[in-house]
Amino acid sequence: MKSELKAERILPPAPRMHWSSVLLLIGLVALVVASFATLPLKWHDFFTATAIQSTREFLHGFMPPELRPVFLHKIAIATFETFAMSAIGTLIAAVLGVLLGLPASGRFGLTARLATRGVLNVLRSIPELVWASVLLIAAGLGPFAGTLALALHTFGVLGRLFADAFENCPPQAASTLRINGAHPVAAFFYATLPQSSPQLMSYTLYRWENNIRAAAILGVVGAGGLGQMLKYHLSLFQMQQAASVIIAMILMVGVVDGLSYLLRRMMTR
Amino acid sequence: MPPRDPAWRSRIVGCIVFVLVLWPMLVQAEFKPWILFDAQSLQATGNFVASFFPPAHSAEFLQLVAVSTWETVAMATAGMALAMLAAIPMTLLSTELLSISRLGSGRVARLPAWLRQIVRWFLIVLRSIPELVWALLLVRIVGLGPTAGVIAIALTYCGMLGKVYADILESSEAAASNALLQNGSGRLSAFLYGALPEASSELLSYTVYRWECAIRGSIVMGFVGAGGLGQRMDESIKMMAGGELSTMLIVFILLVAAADGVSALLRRRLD
Amino acid sequence: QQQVFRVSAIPDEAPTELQRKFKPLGEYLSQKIGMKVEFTPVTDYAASVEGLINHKLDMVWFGGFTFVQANVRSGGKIVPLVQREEDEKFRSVFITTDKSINKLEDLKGKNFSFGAESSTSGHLMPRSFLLSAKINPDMDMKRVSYSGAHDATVAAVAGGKVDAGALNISVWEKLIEAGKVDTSKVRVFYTTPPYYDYNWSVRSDIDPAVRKKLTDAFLSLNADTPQGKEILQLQRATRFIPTKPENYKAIEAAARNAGLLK
Amino acid sequence: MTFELQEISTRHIGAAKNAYALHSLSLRIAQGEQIALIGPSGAGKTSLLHTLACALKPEQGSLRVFDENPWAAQGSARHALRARLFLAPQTPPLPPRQRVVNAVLAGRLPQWSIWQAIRSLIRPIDPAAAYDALAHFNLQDKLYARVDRLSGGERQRCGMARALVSQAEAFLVDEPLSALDPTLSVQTLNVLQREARTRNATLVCSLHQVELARAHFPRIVGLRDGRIVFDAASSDISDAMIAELYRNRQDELLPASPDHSEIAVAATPRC
Amino acid sequence: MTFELQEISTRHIGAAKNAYALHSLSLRIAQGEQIALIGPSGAGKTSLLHTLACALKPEQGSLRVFDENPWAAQGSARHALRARLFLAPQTPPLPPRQRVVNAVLAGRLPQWSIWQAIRSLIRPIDPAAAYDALAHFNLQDKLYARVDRLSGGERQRCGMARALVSQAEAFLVDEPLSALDPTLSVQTLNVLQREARTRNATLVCSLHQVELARAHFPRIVGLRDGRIVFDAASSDISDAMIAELYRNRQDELLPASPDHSEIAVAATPRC
Ligand SMILES: Nc1ncnc2c1ncn2[C@@H]1O[C@H](COP(=O)(O)OP(=O)(O)OP(=O)(O)O)[C@@H](O)[C@H]1O
Ligand SMILES: Nc1ncnc2c1ncn2[C@@H]1O[C@H](COP(=O)(O)OP(=O)(O)OP(=O)(O)O)[C@@H](O)[C@H]1O
Ligand SMILES: [Mg+2]
Ligand SMILES: [Mg+2]
Repeated sequence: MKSELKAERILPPAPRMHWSSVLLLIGLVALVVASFATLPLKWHDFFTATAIQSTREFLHGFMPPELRPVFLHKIAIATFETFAMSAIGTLIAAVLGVLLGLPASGRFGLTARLATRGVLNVLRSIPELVWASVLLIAAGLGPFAGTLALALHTFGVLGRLFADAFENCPPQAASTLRINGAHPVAAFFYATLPQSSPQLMSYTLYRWENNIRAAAILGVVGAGGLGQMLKYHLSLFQMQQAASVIIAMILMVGVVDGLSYLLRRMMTR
Repeated sequence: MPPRDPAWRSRIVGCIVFVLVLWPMLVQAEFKPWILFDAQSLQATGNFVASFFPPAHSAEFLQLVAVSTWETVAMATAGMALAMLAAIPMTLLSTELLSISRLGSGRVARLPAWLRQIVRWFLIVLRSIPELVWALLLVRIVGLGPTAGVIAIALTYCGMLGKVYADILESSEAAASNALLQNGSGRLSAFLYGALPEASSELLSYTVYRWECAIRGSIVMGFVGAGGLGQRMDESIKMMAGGELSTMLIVFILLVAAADGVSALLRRRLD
Repeated sequence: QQQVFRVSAIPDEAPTELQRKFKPLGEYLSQKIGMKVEFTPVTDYAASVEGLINHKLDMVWFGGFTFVQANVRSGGKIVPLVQREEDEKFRSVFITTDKSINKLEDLKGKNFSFGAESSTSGHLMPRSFLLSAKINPDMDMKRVSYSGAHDATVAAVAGGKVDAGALNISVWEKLIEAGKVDTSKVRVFYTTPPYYDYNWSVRSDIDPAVRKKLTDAFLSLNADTPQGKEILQLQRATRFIPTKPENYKAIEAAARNAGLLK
Repeated sequence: MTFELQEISTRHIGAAKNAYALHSLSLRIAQGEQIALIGPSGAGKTSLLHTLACALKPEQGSLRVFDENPWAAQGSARHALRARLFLAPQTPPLPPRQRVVNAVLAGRLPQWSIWQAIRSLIRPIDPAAAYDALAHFNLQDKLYARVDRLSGGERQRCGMARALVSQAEAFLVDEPLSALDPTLSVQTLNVLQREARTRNATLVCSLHQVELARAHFPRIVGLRDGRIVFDAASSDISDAMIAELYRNRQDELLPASPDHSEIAVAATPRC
Repeated sequence: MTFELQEISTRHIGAAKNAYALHSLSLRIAQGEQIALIGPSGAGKTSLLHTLACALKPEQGSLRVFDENPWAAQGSARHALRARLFLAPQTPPLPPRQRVVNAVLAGRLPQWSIWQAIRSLIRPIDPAAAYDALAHFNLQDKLYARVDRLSGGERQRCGMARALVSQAEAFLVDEPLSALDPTLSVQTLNVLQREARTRNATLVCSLHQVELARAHFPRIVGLRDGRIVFDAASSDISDAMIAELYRNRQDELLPASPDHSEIAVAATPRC
């Protein structure tokens, strides 16, 4: 009986991949291959004894971290400054990002989507440093310029990530509301946002982490904090002081990471 | 009559705490938006921005930009490829969504929990060690040049990708992978047949975005003399050369738009 | 036997500019020592120091302070080869646009910008002279920033982002020559006493024959030949002279005194 | 006339070129009518309801809703039309983590301004209305529970409560009883029908429970393969018509294996 | 004994402290038995099935599955046990964008090595098996369709096909008929029961269709408020017992409003 069934069975043919998908994949692989091929990369240096020796020496230079109270006090102040700058910058960016992520995810039609995506692209194409040097003139020297620079660049980044998250979100819940006549924005708040909020939150907290590090580059604008301290001590080869700063940064990132873990757990459980 | 909303009080308290925490931070960051709008600084900004026009377009410079652009793209691509290679296994290790011991009790067993914690901290260290430190280490080992640049990207981006991939998986709909796990399939299979199709478009968007970040954020490449657009840009800022800056910004915008296009195209292919 | 001779320079100017300056010199050196000479610009001082110490670079254009750093960090294994005649009596200038600043003491409570953290003429020596004038930049000034390069310091002062700044006199003169600064607005209010600065350094374990050839090549440059003229002009040098580690003892002392060297 | 369909053919966006979900289908539904939609799985019940709700654009034929042609109208006019309809999908697509009160009050969104909508998220505007709607389905205790912590039937009832809260003039309900026990099924149908009657709203309800359909609805539309098989008063519908409607497709073809035909024979609707 | 429950109490992870979904529930199910699980919405049917599938850890009481105590065993042993069970959840947890063939073959994952799993994603390893399984439910044409382009009933049958493909020794099926028409319901039940019989597998099936349960299953367990109301041979079950099982909770309390009691009275199971 079983064999009879097998004999009569005519499997439908498996659908073929579209040629453009194949082309796209080949293109991506080619890009990776070309990248490795054109760069004069020297891998063998990594596997020599001197490499290990050198690494060990380098790491040894960081020991023991500087722990004098005076220095720790300085680090504490710098940490708070970095913390404040990055947090405020990220907060502004996240709020604006949700606002612009809405049209950028195509909720108000194609034109609005393209236009807002364009704006977001420009905002994030311009690195923090360039924003900082423009804002430096407008806002003067100080953490405010740095905060704004972070906010503007992060705005572009989060706007785009949020928009993609909205687009990737399962559409049924929102489309049901819209089919029933709800305004797209209302449907967004009642369906898309609760679905994608863990994702938005983790992107935001993750960008915050990023901004903690990015604040390092903004030492130029007098937005000091940990970044400027690190640059200073590394430039002077004061590795033990640098080690303390690095530890402070790692701990800060760790705290934000833990926060994001806890919040997501609260939201998804 | 409906009972009172049990969440209302905690919301009010949350708001108050939020404001209380935010206030000192605003003070520390010298948050005074109004200074942006005084006439003098507006004019100064206007002048600087005006110096962006016309963008530098001498043949020599354009050639330099073209070469740097390819260098940057190549380094970013190579670095990303390596970073992904390392990040994917770590993601699989660190996502709780794929945990088998969690099934039923909602609590992960001690050993895997520790392992997960170790991987998470490893990723944290990877991504929070500043570029400059990687640069100094890599210069010692491989010397100046693109090798150091590629490795520096691979290392930091491994930390970032590993974390964000795990986050994406963790916050996607868990029903599909849960059902597979509950029926006794392995974690990798549950990932491939449940979590991946659920989160693939989000993972893809993020990967392309990171690639684009690798192109843009090439400070570390400057530190290790690897060249590329980022280093050129750094130089132009220091020189306040608005024209050169604007040319490179245009290149960035085009690259970013291209990356966006590729991302959209790939996601459409998934559908 | 290695075939490539790797050279770099501290990034106290824009790396492209450095690369442009180095091009004829590189060709000249390559010709003299019979090896391919390769120049890699970096954007960080420390990277060039680490590169030379760890055999990843063979010769670097150091400032006085970076030389001292490299020498200390390598345990005395770095030797200065030659320097420009000008580097024997190098100076820094303090510039401002603020009418009320006329001497170092006026800088108290102001915003001030150094160049890069590891720069001799942009940070170490200005700091050292400030300290001798009883001004501790970290305590007495409102805010200290590090612009990263001499050109950037001028831009910051001219743009009014900081009240005053300190930089390398030679860059200052170059900018004036090129008309890139408005001298009616930005003025020098203090020029430091002279000190030893830049040099070309190599590792002491380098092949002595190569070292000899390099020294000779630099010393035999003169403005009479067209090639020599071009190179010297680009390097803003009248001629190169030999130098020795002892010349930098004063800088080392200043660095230790300012707490920049342990 | 609430709905007037003439020779409507509908195709899903992702479907193959000639895979119509509805084939030249004509139907007229007057205001206040109550209609049950029955038919085998894949017959096109959901597609028809979506077409009625202006959620799926017919490829051919003319559709009139409340005496207007929604697809000829401006987008905003069409959207205003949608606010007068209420579609309750087959599996209630409620976002996880949303609270029941918000999920229910979402039925009011077409009437609310955006500000009211946002305000209600912070503090529900009319929890009493949600409470009353839920009470009709014995679900009032779950007012502030999270949607993903409901059982399957509770979730479905939550979707129905949303319908009650809305101010629609036509309910399009897709298998409202699929996850409910017999008692609740009857109760739910009663509530829906009574609500429709009080408002003089039209009710179109797709059902798999033929007996319930015949007992509760005056008019029944049988759908199969995208075509209307019968459209008659429920008193005129014979058991043979029902049997024919649900006849297994296998019977039409040569039985693929002895097994299947055996099943098909056993497969007379018993419920 | 396939399952042996003694005084099991189960609580959901997110639920309140004393909100048990199952209250000291005892049950013994022998290998090869076929049991229907009935009860009103929210009774705990899903919770019981999840407990049996080792997907929910009981807080109290002892659970034995295949004569082992899964929660005393090592995690890996427990997982091996899960591979011998098959749980088909109430809403089929199929990731969108997945193709039906992969969704069905995912039932084989516990048996496959990871390489086979990857290979099968690229090119299905045993499409014939998926085809046969789908053919049992008249769904063979949809072999290569995407899951999110199926109708509700088709999706449910896709989930059942996965059960057939799996090599489980016990099927735990949660409302397999909720989205199916009467004919398909009978056919699906037949297929499941025959498959279980051929394999000598245990079948536990939660149902809302009381008549179907009584006609097809030799033993019926009635659940209400997390407690077993009756557990008897279906021949011993009277209509009164059924009526009592589904009796509306409103009846027990004072009617909240005249409306409600009226509904409750009308609400006798008719199906
Ligand atoms: N999004 C879609 N894309 C492509 N085809 C679809 C889509 N949704 C449904 N179909 C197909 O259209 C036909 C009708 O589907 P529909 O959902 O209307 O059936 P139904 O009568 O609601 O069935 P059920 O009782 O199973 O819910 C089916 O053959 C189905 O495969
Ligand atoms: N994830 C969860 N968290 C908290 N409580 C839950 C969760 N899932 C179900 N419950 C609660 O547990 C009880 C039993 O739910 P269960 O899903 O077992 O019911 P059921 O018998 O399957 O009902 P239905 O027929 O509606 O599917 C219900 O009161 C429900 O609200
Ligand atoms: Mg349907
Ligand atoms: Mg259930």
